Amino acid sequence: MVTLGHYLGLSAVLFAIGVTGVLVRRNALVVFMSIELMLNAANLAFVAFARHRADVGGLVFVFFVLAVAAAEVAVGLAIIIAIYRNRGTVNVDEINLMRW
Amino acid sequence: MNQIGFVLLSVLAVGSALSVILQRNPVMSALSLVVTIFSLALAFLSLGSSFVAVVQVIVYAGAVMVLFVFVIMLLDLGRREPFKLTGVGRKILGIAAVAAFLFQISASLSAVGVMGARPPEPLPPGYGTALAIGRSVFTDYVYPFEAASVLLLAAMVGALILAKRRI
Amino acid sequence: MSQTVVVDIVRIAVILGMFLGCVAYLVWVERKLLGHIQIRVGPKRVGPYGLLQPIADFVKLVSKEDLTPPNAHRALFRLAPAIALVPAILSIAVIPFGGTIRVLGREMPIGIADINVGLLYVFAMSSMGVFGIALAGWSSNNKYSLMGGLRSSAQLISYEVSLGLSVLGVVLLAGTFSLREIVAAQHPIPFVALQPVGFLLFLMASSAEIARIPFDLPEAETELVAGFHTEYSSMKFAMFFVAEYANLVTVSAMAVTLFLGGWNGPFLPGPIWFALKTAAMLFLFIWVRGTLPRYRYDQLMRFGWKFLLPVALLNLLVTALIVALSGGEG
Amino acid sequence: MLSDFLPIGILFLMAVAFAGIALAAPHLITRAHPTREKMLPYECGIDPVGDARGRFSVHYYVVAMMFIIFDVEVVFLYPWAVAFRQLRMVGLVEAAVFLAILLVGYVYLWRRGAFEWD
Repeated sequence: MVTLGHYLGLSAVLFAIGVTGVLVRRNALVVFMSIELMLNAANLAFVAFARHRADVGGLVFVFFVLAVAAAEVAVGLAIIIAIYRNRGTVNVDEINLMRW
Repeated sequence: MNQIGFVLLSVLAVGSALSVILQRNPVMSALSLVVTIFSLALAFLSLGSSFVAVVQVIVYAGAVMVLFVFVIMLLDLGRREPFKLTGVGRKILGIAAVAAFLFQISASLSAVGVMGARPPEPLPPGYGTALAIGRSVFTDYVYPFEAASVLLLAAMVGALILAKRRI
Repeated sequence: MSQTVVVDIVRIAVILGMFLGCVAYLVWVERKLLGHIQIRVGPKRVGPYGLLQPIADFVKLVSKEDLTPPNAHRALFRLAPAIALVPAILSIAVIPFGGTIRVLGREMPIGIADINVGLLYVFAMSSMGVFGIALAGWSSNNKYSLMGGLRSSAQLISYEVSLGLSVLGVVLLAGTFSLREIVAAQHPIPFVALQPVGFLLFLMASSAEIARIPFDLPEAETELVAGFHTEYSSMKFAMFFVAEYANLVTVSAMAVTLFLGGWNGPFLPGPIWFALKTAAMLFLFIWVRGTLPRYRYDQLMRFGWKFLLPVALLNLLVTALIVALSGGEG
Repeated sequence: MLSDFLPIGILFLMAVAFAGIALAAPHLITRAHPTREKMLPYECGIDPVGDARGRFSVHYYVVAMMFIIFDVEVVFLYPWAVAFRQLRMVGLVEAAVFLAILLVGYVYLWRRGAFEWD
């Protein structure tokens, strides 16, 4: 029998992989994909809890996460493109934008 | 879903997720993430919400990942990248942070006592259908829904301004 | 349990075989019809009326040299045609070809699967096609391929929004995403009578989605030497070709299911009606190809964003207003 | 729920098998004889000029960005359309407000020339 804990465990592992990707990779695009992975893991937890409580509200939250993900990726990748046009790199270690 | 199915699903999801952060080539990372998204859609199906599963594929795999592939093609990043990680210190820090995170999650979940909980078997009729979700969004969640359109508007304008100018 | 699975496998294999056969002969029909439209005769050498032409084409393609350009990304170059073909085949899974049939004492719906989000499933599959095209163009290491791949994917995503909006009117009227229930909701009146604008929008947006004239920029033989599949030869090229025609059949079948009443019709059995209507839609697409010229790329993008999208939104809002004002259910 | 999708799983396996056979078949039947000319990137017969990979107009990004935003908008309208006959006028007003806010962005994109191709 698959319990709620199974799904939450899977979600936590996926989230942890996403965190690892953000922390260890240098390529800004891969960092962004890791963030998407974390959002997806959160979605899994939402859906699992919705099923557990038999409450549609959790599924509605997935929709808002989708809207946030779309907005984030549209702006985030626009920033990456703008940086690349200026610096010629997407390596996060070489981008220290805060001081310009 | 039975346990064998869940194990297969988890192997697919975790394996493709690891592939996302371990591939040298960003295109392969993106394709791995598409596989992860599909395996999560299967998980949603097994949790009784086919509508959310299909929407997940349409938005994440069909739109978000297309944008990633576009950017990789536009900037020509797909080829020459050696596998680069950040420095040793941050790697250790990262792994430690992830371990602490996993520990905290499992500790707090078992403290609440939901880990072994079985989902209620007879689900309310119509659970997870587009109809139920639509009724919920447009009655209980109207304000977040309208706020989402403001968010999308901001993203649209912001992305256009950023893309069109040089920083 | 295992008996059901065996029945399923046989049923699915039969439908898949018939579908691929249709796709193969669609190419012959198109060449024949285009020939007659242009006052030629089309294929006629291989077999009576050139009926064996698809087999000859297949033999030719499979015996061609299968070249991979030296600087191509080898894995992706091989994967791309599969990514184009597999979703194209998967799209047919939810299309209902008829009512129900009795097999081995069980009442079975005619079709592969019956899911309650069938319409969205087709959209999800068709949105996967972009990856095949983009990756094919990118991995080939050829200027024309890359340019063609980018242009095609930009075209596909530009029209996908309008395509989604154009069918929402139908969903509004039927109140469901299940294709079987949408067909049932059209029982006496097909939705084309209630959603004529939606039908036209659907035809235009889907022509662009499957890259048919007047939106066949991805092909654009004269400008881009076949675009994203310039470097593809042998069966890899054939897979793109099969995917393209499979998508054409799927789009026609979807038009029949959503707007033309599906398998509904008097006297004849359901699947026959379905086949006849789909054939009529295919004929329409071929006829359009024989008649219209090709758009320029800037015209194509402007048309999609400045005309199709607002009109689709307007159509949806007007439909919603009428449904909201009309008293009864629907 | 999941069992409804079982036939799709079977079809998926068949489609993958079909694609695999199609990819393998030419290698079993014929042998490629590559020559320098054959392996050159095709550029209408002359030797290729420059590198095939380059950077492209940012306008392609703008198109993909608009697609993703409007796609999410349409996705929000899916449950709305299904539930509409229970929501009626209230639902229409809610969707109209939602679309009106996005219309601002649409007009802005139009004015900034995001739909034009140069």
